[in-house]
Amino acid sequence: MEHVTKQFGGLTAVNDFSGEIEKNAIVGLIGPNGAGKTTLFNMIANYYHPTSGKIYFKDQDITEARTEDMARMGLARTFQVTKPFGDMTVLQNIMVGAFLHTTNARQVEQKAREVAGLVGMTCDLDMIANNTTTVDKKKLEIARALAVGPELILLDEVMAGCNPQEKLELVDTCRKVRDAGVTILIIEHDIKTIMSLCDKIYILHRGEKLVEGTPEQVANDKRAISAYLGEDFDNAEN
Amino acid sequence: MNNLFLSILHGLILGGAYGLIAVGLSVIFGVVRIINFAHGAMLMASAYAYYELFTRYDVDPFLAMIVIAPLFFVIGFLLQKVVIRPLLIRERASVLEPTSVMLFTIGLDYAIANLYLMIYTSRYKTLNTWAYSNYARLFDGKFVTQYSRIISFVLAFVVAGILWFIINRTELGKRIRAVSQNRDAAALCGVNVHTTYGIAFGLGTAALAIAGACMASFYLVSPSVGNVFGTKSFMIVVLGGLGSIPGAIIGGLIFGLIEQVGAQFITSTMASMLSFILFLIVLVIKPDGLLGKKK
Amino acid sequence: MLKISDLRTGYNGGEIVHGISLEVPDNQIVAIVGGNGAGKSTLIKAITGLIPLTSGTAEYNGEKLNGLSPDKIMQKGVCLVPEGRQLFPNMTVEDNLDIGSCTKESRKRRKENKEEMFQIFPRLLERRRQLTGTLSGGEQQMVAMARALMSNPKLLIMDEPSWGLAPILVTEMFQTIEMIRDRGTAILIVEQNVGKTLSISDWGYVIENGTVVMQDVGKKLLQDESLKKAYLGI
Amino acid sequence: DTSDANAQDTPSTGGNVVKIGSLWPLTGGSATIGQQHADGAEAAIKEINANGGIKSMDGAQIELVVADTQTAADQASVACERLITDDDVSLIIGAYNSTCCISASEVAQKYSIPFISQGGVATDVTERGYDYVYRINNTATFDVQEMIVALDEVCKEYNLDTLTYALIYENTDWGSDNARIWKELADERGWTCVLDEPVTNGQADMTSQVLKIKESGADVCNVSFYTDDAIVFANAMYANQVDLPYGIWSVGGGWQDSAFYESVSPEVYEYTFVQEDWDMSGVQNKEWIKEVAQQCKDTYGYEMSSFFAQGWTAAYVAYYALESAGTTDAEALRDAIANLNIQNSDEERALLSGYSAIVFDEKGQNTFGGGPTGGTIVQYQNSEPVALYPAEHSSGGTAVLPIPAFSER
Amino acid sequence: MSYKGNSIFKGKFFVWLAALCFLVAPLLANTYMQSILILVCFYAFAAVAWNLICGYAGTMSLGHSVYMGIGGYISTILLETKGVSPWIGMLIGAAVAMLIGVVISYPTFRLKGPYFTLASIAICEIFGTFVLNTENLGPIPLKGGSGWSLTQTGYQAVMYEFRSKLGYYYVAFILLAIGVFVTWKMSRSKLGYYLVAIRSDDDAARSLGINVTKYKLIAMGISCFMISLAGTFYAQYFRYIGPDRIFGYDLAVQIALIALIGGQGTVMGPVIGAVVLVPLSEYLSATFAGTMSGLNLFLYGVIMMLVVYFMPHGLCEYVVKAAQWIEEKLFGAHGKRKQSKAASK
Ligand SMILES: Nc1ncnc2c1ncn2[C@@H]1O[C@H](COP(=O)(O)OP(=O)(O)OP(=O)(O)O)[C@@H](O)[C@H]1O
Ligand SMILES: Nc1ncnc2c1ncn2[C@@H]1O[C@H](COP(=O)(O)OP(=O)(O)OP(=O)(O)O)[C@@H](O)[C@H]1O
Ligand SMILES: [Mg+2]
Ligand SMILES: [Mg+2]
Repeated sequence: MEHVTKQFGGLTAVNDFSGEIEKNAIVGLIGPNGAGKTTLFNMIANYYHPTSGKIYFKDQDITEARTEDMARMGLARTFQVTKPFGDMTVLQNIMVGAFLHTTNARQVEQKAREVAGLVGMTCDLDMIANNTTTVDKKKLEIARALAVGPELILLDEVMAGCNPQEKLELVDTCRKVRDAGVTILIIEHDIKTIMSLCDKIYILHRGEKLVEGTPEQVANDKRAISAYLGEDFDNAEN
Repeated sequence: MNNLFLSILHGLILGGAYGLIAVGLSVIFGVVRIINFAHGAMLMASAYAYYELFTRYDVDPFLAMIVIAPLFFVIGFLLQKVVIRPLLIRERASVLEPTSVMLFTIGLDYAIANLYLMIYTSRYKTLNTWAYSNYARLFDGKFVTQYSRIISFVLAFVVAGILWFIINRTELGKRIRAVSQNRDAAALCGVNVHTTYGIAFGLGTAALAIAGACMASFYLVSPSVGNVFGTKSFMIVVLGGLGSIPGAIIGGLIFGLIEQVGAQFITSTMASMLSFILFLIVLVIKPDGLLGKKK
Repeated sequence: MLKISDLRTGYNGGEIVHGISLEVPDNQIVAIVGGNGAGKSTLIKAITGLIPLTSGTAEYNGEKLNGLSPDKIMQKGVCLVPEGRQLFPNMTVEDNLDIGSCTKESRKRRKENKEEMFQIFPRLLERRRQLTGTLSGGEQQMVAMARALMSNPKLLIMDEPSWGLAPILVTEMFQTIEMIRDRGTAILIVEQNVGKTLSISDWGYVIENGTVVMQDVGKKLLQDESLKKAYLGI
Repeated sequence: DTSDANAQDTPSTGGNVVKIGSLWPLTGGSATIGQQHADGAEAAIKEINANGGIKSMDGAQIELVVADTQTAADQASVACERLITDDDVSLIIGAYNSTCCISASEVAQKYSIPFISQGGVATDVTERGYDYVYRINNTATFDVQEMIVALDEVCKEYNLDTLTYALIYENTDWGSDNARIWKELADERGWTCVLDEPVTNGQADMTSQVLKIKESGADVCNVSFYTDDAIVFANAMYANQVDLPYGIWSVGGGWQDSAFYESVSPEVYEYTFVQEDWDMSGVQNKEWIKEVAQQCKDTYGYEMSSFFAQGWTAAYVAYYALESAGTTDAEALRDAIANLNIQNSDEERALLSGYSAIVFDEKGQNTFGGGPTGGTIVQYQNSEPVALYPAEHSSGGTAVLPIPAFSER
Repeated sequence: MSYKGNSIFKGKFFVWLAALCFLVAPLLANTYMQSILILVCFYAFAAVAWNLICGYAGTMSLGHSVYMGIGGYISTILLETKGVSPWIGMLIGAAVAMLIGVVISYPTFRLKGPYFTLASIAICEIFGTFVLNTENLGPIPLKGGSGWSLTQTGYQAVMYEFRSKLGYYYVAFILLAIGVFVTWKMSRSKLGYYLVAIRSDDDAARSLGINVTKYKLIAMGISCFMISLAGTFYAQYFRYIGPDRIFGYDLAVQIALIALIGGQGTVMGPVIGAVVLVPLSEYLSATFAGTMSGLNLFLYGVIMMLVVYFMPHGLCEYVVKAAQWIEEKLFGAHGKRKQSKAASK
């Protein structure tokens, strides 16, 4: 990403952001509410186009590509507010993702089951997606995104609304996904998760990149603490 | 004073009436998210109410309005509260246009239109009121139009203004807007959702009844009169932006203008086609209508 | 103040909450914690009338709440800050607060209440004319709380108020919650941030699969080994 | 079974019941007109039954089975099929709209059941080479021709070399056919068209169109509108005081509907020429027609119209055919229709519609025995219709021409 | 309306039973009944075509009859002016209708919910008004408001004209069978899954690499193709085609109603809708139209309201329940197991 800027009317949501996501890493994106994380995400996924700046994926300029082409190129995403296909079953939801590279329903179903296993869906796969629990909906989001066979997956606050135990589960899932060869960019508010999971962290503040570095570097950064982590960050750690 | 100028005036006058007929539809959609396909039929029903009062008791529709509009408020209110409410509760709250409610209103449209056909037969009736058979002659008598049309034009703005005021400037309006944006949250704030829906539905229907008084005094009354204005009202509210009150009036004015001014240059059938084509173009360029808000 | 006995409820015939009893005394913070899908939100929805209960009772100051619609329950003084904030996105902050006080009595005190809210949440004063849909997550949460407080509720129920908030805001929010309690409002809170919640609450319930499995003073629950394992990931 | 039940209700007969299908648009766009046709047919059949039914069939009573086309061609076809196969009718009258006449008669032909068409003016009705399809009324050509011929006389009388005319008409088959034929005939005479204006049905305001007529400066204006548009149009013409020295000439339609006259004030239609598809003068001249008109008013609540008269005539033609065939056998019935020769006399009740005769040619089209096709051109004078043309139907009045300008009325 | 509805009748017994009924019924019926059966097949086929895009992708069109009109007009004009057999004309018409449908839908698919619905009505009106007012479109005669009355070809099957009702019936039935088969195939294929995904949430669908416009256009193309075949059938069967009906809002609503009341977005819904609604409206108009004009349509409206009221998701749901119940009775636990296994697919 180079000098990416996005403006909504007069408001600059993301300002001159540059950064890089290495292959097979887990990169965290954190920052206060309204910092522009989701907006940045949406630009990478080409849901919005940047007002200025360029985005490259696998050395290709994708700044002006369409959302639907991104999945084909190997980039998948989840939504901050989960968006399951409500009328379908869990399995059918995942199958929709898996149909991207083949039309053979049998293969698709097999793939979907595999992915469901990978993320550890606990519920009955024949349940109507709308009726599942929050965690399962989050997992379903991940599974569906994985089913398209991405190289990079963007996770937007997948752990919000989960208790620490469940977060651990999801962290586990993320690791498994990474081990399966998928790069991850993750937005999260839970510091502990981020710290333990990520190889690299960006902190975004009022649309601008504040800090960039490994978890340790970030944790010790004064600016990061004052803008985001809060004075009693240390207490929370304990 | 050439014909073009005259037809602009006539277009505006007619457009005002169109807007008035459409405004009730827009209010109902804006709040309850329902396109009331029985809109035309209800307009027709109100016109027959004026017809009865006029032929039996010689009450002018513009006077009878004082009774009929509140009556239709009650009818709209009850329709929503008693009949549509269970359907709405059953649908997922997020559905943009609840299909079952849409189907229901189509059924209602059939039922009302044909009920009136049974009662009144299909004969055309007109109400020879003072405002129907007397003409205002302005600009040296070049611009001639029924008084009823002028009254309708003025009423369009009055009604739209009142509705706009109620919705945007009053306590009730705040509740109506709250309910239209988030039904459950409004309930949690102590707003009685279905009463509010009912009120919105009632307001829309009452506005329609006022439009009915206008229509009955410048057009004619028959069971099929709803079709003449029904489809057009749908187009008008969409053109102006579904749910927008000023949008409905502007949409109406545009339709009236195209019909009348267009007819000066091309045949009127081509002009009416033109209005549909314009409608499509506007939608393609601005999918939420002229004054519509993006959701 | 609020007394729930053997409450059962669910969606479309499927029972999710299997007989929960709990109590919220005056002037206390009572917390409900539990895993995802345990039925916490469902319980809250049943109490506030958003979904019907199949059996059991919810009593508020001795009055039964069963079968009342959400607006009636709210008018009695039970107010909910719902999961996911649920604001009116196309209305201004101020309008949102006004709606919060649209019952007869609270309308009379609207002005004072609003001023008080702006004292508690000075950020909102700056943004009073902004549409809430364009506020940041933290600001939205403030509006949601302020809106609920506008009616001077005697019991405030909160469903996951820290959802999606940056850590710095989470800390602020818990401080605010304690402050509200100190102003004389009982609070029933459902939270995933188990540690912080239990540490400020007077009593806590742990819910699993629609039943209460544990209850105790908040701080004591925090010491419980099994709970630590299950919810704190320690 | 209904036929048995009905037979028992009417013990005065030999017990036979003959069913006739009566197919009209009772709902949808043409419902007003369709209902009047249905009423006319019903009144006629009531009278026939009261007079002893079909005498050649031991006084068999006629049962009218009414069906609705919903003003839609496909529904008409289905309804016709039902009349034939389910209700077992021996013969069908109806369907008013050309499109419905065409599609319904298609079915009748297939089943070899005689279809007596009334209303549809499209040439296709009788031009398809179908031997079970007959049409009583004239085609659009005749209606317009009658007016043009009358205008010829006017031209002669007032020494006009040429005329300028404006055409305004509803844009479905009926209106556009009329306009087309008018143009053809007017071209032959070297008249000039100054305005050709099709209009979609259901206009809430026609001021713009009327202003165009005013601007065109036409001598005459030919109009084809159904009732709703006719009311709006006439009012707009009056309001804008459009002066046409040789008048508005309406091809019936809305101007034949009594609802029109109840709806607009007399000044509005004063001096208008209307081509009525029946003998308007009859109502003034003949006692029995006056009685029928009174009956119509008493039973159905409106002034008798050409639509009522044509429904009536269709029912009578069906009755005559049955009477002369003496059987319900389709082929015999068809031959009976083909050979019908109903000639005008002062007492001929079948000719309420004022046709000079009913005689079908080999295509099934009524030839009117070469005489007038029943049409009368009237001018409203002092808000009363005065029958003027053709001479056979004239009530002896004279046309008020050129028409005084509004400013001088 | 649940997506699971697609997996109905997996215990194929009922489908074959229904197909058998459809095959045999006309042989036992009198010609009037046959004509009703033809209408059932005709409307069912049109509703199936409508359902393919509008039911599955949730784009509620109330102007779909326009493509029927295009198909019917093209085959008729080819037959009347060039003597082209309607069998060929039907395919040409369908291809053109498909093309027009795709071109028109490309911009209008940007519209959501009620906006799309109302735009579809406008399109229908535009075409209707155009044909109504156009005698000749360049060298092509359209015949304006008078429409086309088809000349007889002497009952030649190669010219799509049959002496007996049965001929028309089996044509309609085969069309319907093809329509149902296509829908069934589609519902279990990539396209079907994608359409339902788009209906639920098109943003989420996009993020999974679904080209929303493309798949909707494909479905639209198939749907237009099919419904225009119904147009040719209409022209041939009624032997008259005119603009006011076939390009009219009423017919479009009628088709949509059949699919909606039967069960939107299900394979058999439109068929069930037609089986119930067509005979119902015919019965009402046979019984009441002559008694009092309007009574039949009044009752139709009332019945419709009641159906919506008590069966909000369409008749399909109840038919499936009934079928499952019967199946259970007939085949016992075995049937049930089969059912649940099928449902899991
Ligand atoms: N469509 C939009 N129109 C106008 N403003 C927008 C839009 N989307 C986002 N914004 C604004 O852009 C800013 C950044 O929003 P964004 O959603 O990216 O924040 P975030 O970092 O994801 O915050 P959170 O942690 O609360 O999700 C906010 O101020 C928001 O109000
Ligand atoms: N509208 C609904 N219809 C049907 N089932 C639902 C609905 N909402 C929730 N459920 C089910 O009810 C169960 C309990 O959900 P609930 O939201 O009460 O859990 P929770 O304890 O609040 O969990 P979370 O921490 O995820 O909010 C879940 O299994 C969920 O699938
Ligand atoms: Mg975000
Ligand atoms: Mg919850």
